[in-house]
Amino acid sequence: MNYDTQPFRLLENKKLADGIYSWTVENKTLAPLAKCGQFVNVKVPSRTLRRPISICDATDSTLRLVFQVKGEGTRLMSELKEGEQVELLAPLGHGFELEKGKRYCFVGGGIGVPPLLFASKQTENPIVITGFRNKELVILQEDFRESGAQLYLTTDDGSAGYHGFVTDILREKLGGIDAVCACGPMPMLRAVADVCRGRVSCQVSLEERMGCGIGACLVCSCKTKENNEIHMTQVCRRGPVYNAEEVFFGG
Amino acid sequence: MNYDTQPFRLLENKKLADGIYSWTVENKTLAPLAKCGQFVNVKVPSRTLRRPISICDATDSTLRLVFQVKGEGTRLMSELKEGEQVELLAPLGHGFELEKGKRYCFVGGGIGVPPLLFASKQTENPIVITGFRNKELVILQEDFRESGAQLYLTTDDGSAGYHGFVTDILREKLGGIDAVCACGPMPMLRAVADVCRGRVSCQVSLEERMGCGIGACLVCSCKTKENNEIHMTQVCRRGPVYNAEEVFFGG
Amino acid sequence: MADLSVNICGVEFKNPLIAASGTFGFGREFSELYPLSELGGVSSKGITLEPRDGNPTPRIAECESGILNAVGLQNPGVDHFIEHDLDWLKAQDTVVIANIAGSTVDDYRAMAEKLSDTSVDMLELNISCPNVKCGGVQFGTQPDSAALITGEVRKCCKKPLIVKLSPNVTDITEIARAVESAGADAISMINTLTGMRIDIDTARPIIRNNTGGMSGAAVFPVAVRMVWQVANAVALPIIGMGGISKWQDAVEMLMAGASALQIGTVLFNDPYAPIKIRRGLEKYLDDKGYDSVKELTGIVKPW
Amino acid sequence: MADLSVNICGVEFKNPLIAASGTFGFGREFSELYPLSELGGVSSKGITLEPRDGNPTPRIAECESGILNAVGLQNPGVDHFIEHDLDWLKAQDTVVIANIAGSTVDDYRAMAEKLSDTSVDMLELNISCPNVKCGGVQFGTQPDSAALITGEVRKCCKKPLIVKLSPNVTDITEIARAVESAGADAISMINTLTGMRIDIDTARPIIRNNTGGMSGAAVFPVAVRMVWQVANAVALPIIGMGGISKWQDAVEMLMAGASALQIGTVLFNDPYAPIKIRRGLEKYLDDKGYDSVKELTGIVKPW
Ligand SMILES: Cc1cc2nc3c(=O)[nH]c(=O)nc-3n(C[C@H](O)[C@H](O)[C@H](O)COP(=O)(O)OP(=O)(O)OC[C@H]3O[C@@H](n4cnc5c(N)ncnc54)[C@H](O)[C@@H]3O)c2cc1C
Ligand SMILES: Cc1cc2nc3c(=O)[nH]c(=O)nc-3n(C[C@H](O)[C@H](O)[C@H](O)COP(=O)(O)OP(=O)(O)OC[C@H]3O[C@@H](n4cnc5c(N)ncnc54)[C@H](O)[C@@H]3O)c2cc1C
Ligand SMILES: Cc1cc2nc3c(=O)[nH]c(=O)nc-3n(C[C@H](O)[C@H](O)[C@H](O)COP(=O)(O)O)c2cc1C
Ligand SMILES: Cc1cc2nc3c(=O)[nH]c(=O)nc-3n(C[C@H](O)[C@H](O)[C@H](O)COP(=O)(O)O)c2cc1C
Ligand code: FES
Ligand code: FES
Repeated sequence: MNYDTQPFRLLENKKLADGIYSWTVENKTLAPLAKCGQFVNVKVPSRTLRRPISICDATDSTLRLVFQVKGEGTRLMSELKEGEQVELLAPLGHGFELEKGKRYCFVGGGIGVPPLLFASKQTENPIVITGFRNKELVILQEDFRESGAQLYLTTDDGSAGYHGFVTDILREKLGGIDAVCACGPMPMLRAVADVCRGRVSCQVSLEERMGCGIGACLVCSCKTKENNEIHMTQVCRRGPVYNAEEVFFGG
Repeated sequence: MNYDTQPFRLLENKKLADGIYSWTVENKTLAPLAKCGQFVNVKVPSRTLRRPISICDATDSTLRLVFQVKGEGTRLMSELKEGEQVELLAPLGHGFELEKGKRYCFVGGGIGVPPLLFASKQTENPIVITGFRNKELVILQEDFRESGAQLYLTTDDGSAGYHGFVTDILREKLGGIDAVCACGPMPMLRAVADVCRGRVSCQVSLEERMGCGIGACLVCSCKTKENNEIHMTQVCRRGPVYNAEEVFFGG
Repeated sequence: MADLSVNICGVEFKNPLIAASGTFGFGREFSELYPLSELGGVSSKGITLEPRDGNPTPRIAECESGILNAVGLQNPGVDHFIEHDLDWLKAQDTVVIANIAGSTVDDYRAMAEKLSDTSVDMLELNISCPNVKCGGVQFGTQPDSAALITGEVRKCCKKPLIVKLSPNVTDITEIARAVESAGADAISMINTLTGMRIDIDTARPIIRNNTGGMSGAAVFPVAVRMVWQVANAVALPIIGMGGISKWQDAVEMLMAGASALQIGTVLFNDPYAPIKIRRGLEKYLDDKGYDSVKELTGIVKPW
Repeated sequence: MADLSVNICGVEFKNPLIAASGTFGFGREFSELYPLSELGGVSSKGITLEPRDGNPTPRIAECESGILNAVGLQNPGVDHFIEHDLDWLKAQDTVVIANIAGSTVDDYRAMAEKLSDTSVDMLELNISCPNVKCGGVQFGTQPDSAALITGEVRKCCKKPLIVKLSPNVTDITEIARAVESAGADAISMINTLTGMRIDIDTARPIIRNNTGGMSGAAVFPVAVRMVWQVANAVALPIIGMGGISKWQDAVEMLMAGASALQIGTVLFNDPYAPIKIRRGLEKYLDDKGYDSVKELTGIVKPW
């Protein structure tokens, strides 16, 4: 078994910032299967579709999920009570591929930051660059610091950390690293991929609206190129993490 | 204001028998308006239609509702937690008309028994005849006894009280009473009306599937006769209580 | 504060929220909850030439996110409406739309004539009620008959004429174009989508009429699609409806091409829904910097 | 224990639960959750003659109790299906239905010929996919063209032929009768109901294709109504679908006239739904004392 849907116990539902919540959920069968960069599909009462949320961190029996309230589904999720059961289809997709001995830089923007925690913990001496719109939305700084990462914080408006973009910092660090893993909004991913192109390898985690979450329904397809061939691949299965060179960033 | 929709606080949600629950809900504005034989329309999460439930008892600030789990809506109601808010459109309809100085007999079958509690309490020295399918479904005996009513219990299978129908008892009591109020399944109401016809006046409380609950949408219409004229009247507004002589019992 | 008023064929509505025909009676019951002047308008329960008892009960069933109904046009007849309800309704300071239905062209014409000499603000031709076996449904599902009835009523009707379309058709733009050419002043849509529910304990249809008209949130995406199609096919103003349950739905329906909205089934869940929707819409307009709700109509940018 | 097996045009299904076309791919992903032999059958993702990339994303939107989709028939083409998927799927001990779609009669014929010489159990003619602008939709919404395509495919098809109907029509019995006379062996219904959702922050349709096909619990009453109408209009077996989400829905759809069922959208909510539905159905039959699920088909007693 690679994935399954099972009830998880909601051990903790904590507000991290305005509209941003952190769940710790427990299931001894599925949690141990989680790899960094993968996601789960959360069944939400009264909604037809599950909500895909990245795995922010994992132990042998728990997963941590950090999510932002956007619409009805995430709002309902934010209101669930500790002790309740939530049904997760997990773990899903193909995450970050991390090689031993390489020095990684993890670049996250906004609600794309959470999955980098689990990933950066798998590497040695990582650099982590986190960017947010403003100081109210800054999350997970303590967690990254505790993990021993060399941590950078940027905000678009300068209300916390460095006033500017994650790519400003990334450019400075490029000399000292072997590879980049990025997660965040599409324009940020494109900018990160541009900075990395031809210099260091870069993996990016994509988002797409989903149906089944396991590769069967083809609603989450994205055009990717591999060995100069163009394919339609499923973000939920072949992704969400792709080599940046495979991705058409559009625009 | 005669009725309105407002949040009520669910003070108590108690299981009375298998699949039968008793709610006590609090709202200081609407509870005092309740008259016996009226009902409320309960908003249920995720259901489009509200569920009509008779008022079983009332104080200046609380209503008591006793309901049986039939489908999804009443199941969800049974699962609500004490302390939660429930939205009730209340009080609705036209209840029992009770005259001072008359001796009443209240006849209830199954889940038709609850509204008779509030009604019988408004009268002096009432007789209450309650019928159930079997002893597992018997409810509210203690409440009627405490209210001082002269109480009779029948079951269809004889597993509790008198083995037989409520009308068996009613026939015996007919000499000593002035009027009957009945609530229960249609065949029981018809039998009660037959027993009363030409001897004592009889009011019956009807059920019909409802939309608005206030008389506007005409989905709950029932054919009734008044002064030899046939009308379509709304069970939710002109009813649920009718003079038995107005009702076409059908079949 | 954004201007919520809309104007449909010369009739001024103080806001675009209209109570949907058949869900609001003639307004008296809801007026016990709030003044009807809170609403832009009221569309009356469907009126026929003669009084009607409607269908046997049960007339309603629930489904996921919606309901089925088959009231079958129970109503006291047009004369009774004019004598007993119209004056009261007109005094409530809201636009009064008389929703009329019939089985023959003559029925419709007779009602249009009677109502033309009253204070009613607009007529809404229900050519789409799926519950009346004789007549009603045929008019609305074929372009020819939809045009015929519209044209005939147009001739004798002195009020702005709204034609209400049925969604139970292959191509709704065809019907919309037909009623436009025949002289309709506005279109309202959608009426209910025919559906059925069966009680699995008795193997009997839950609704006594066997089938019923589906409404409520479940039909909303179909309504939005059809309003968008019709807005692109005709120049008439559209009164959009079908499952509008929250202010976001109202915005969506306006963007699709509606100039005003009717609110029906959600009233059963929350009688105050139209007022909540109006407030949410107003806040949305203010937050986004719109001066008038009219600016939303048809602004969806297709891909 | 009641017999759950059903037989549709000579093909034996161990139970009436079939995975719906387009929601289950070619079965590989779901087979990682449970053996496909738990199901009566699998209807493949819609296959075209040539490989197709499908529509741009987003291809899905949510609505109350349902979804809209516009995948646009992304698939690897019929040859690839035959070479890479069919043998594996056949080995899973479940009935394999190839769902085919095209823009021309020739496309359909070519595919039917190719598939006739394979181990596929049945063909399902998708003449109702609303997302392909050229062709697909026209065949399914007019009796003439529905009959034409059915007849042409019938001539060159050696497998039992299911024709899948679109609900986006005025009179579905007309189409059903047309495909029956043209030689269809069975009918499956309903495909999706065309709908639209708009993102009110951007005034853009949520789905890149602007409109999409609506499915899920919201469409269930429409599906039941149409299955009931068609069951009364033709003698062909019907594979019913459209919003079946729980065992009660399965019973209802069978009572309306279906002989087997397809289960689609609910898989996204719960991939195990077909198995849960099968168990619930079995228990219902046992509790009610039925010997076989076949006894439920069409037993609804209209008023
Ligand atoms: C692989 C993956 C990982 C993700 N990880 C996270 C995470 O760790 N934390 C987090 O806060 N968010 C994450 N997202 C985004 C998250 O899934 C959406 O914000 C969420 O689904 C919105 O649901 P809603 O009910 O609040 O919004 P609604 O707008 O009500 O949702 C309607 C429908 O659209 C879908 N949808 C809306 N926005 C998105 C989106 N951006 N991506 C995919 N589907 C969307 C919903 O899933 C639902 O099906 C991730 C998305 C993907 C694809
Ligand atoms: C005036 C009145 C007073 C009532 N008082 C009580 C009471 O005190 N206690 C009690 O247990 N029950 C009472 N009922 C019956 C109660 O309303 C139904 O049992 C309940 O609505 C069923 O809802 P459900 O979600 O469980 O069933 P579902 O079958 O899921 O309901 C589907 C729809 O059908 C309606 N419906 C189903 N059965 C009935 C019915 N018998 N009467 C009216 N609507 C129905 C539901 O309200 C809902 O709209 C009363 C009904 C009426 C009309
Ligand atoms: C109980 C009920 C009765 C209705 N009666 C009428 C009617 O008499 N005339 C009419 O044109 N539409 C009638 N309708 C349709 C509504 O006016 C409206 O078109 C439909 O319900 C869709 O809107 P909604 O989803 O907001 O309810 C009725 C709807 C319901 C639910
Ligand atoms: C994502 C998705 C893709 C679909 N693709 C196809 C298809 O390729 N061919 C087809 O005939 N039907 C297709 N359908 C329609 C389903 O097979 C089914 O008819 C419809 O979804 C109604 O059933 P449901 O409500 O159980 O999903 C698709 C449906 C969905 C949700
Ligand atoms: S969500 Fe179904 S294939 Fe990706
Ligand atoms: S429920 Fe609307 S009139 Fe009675």
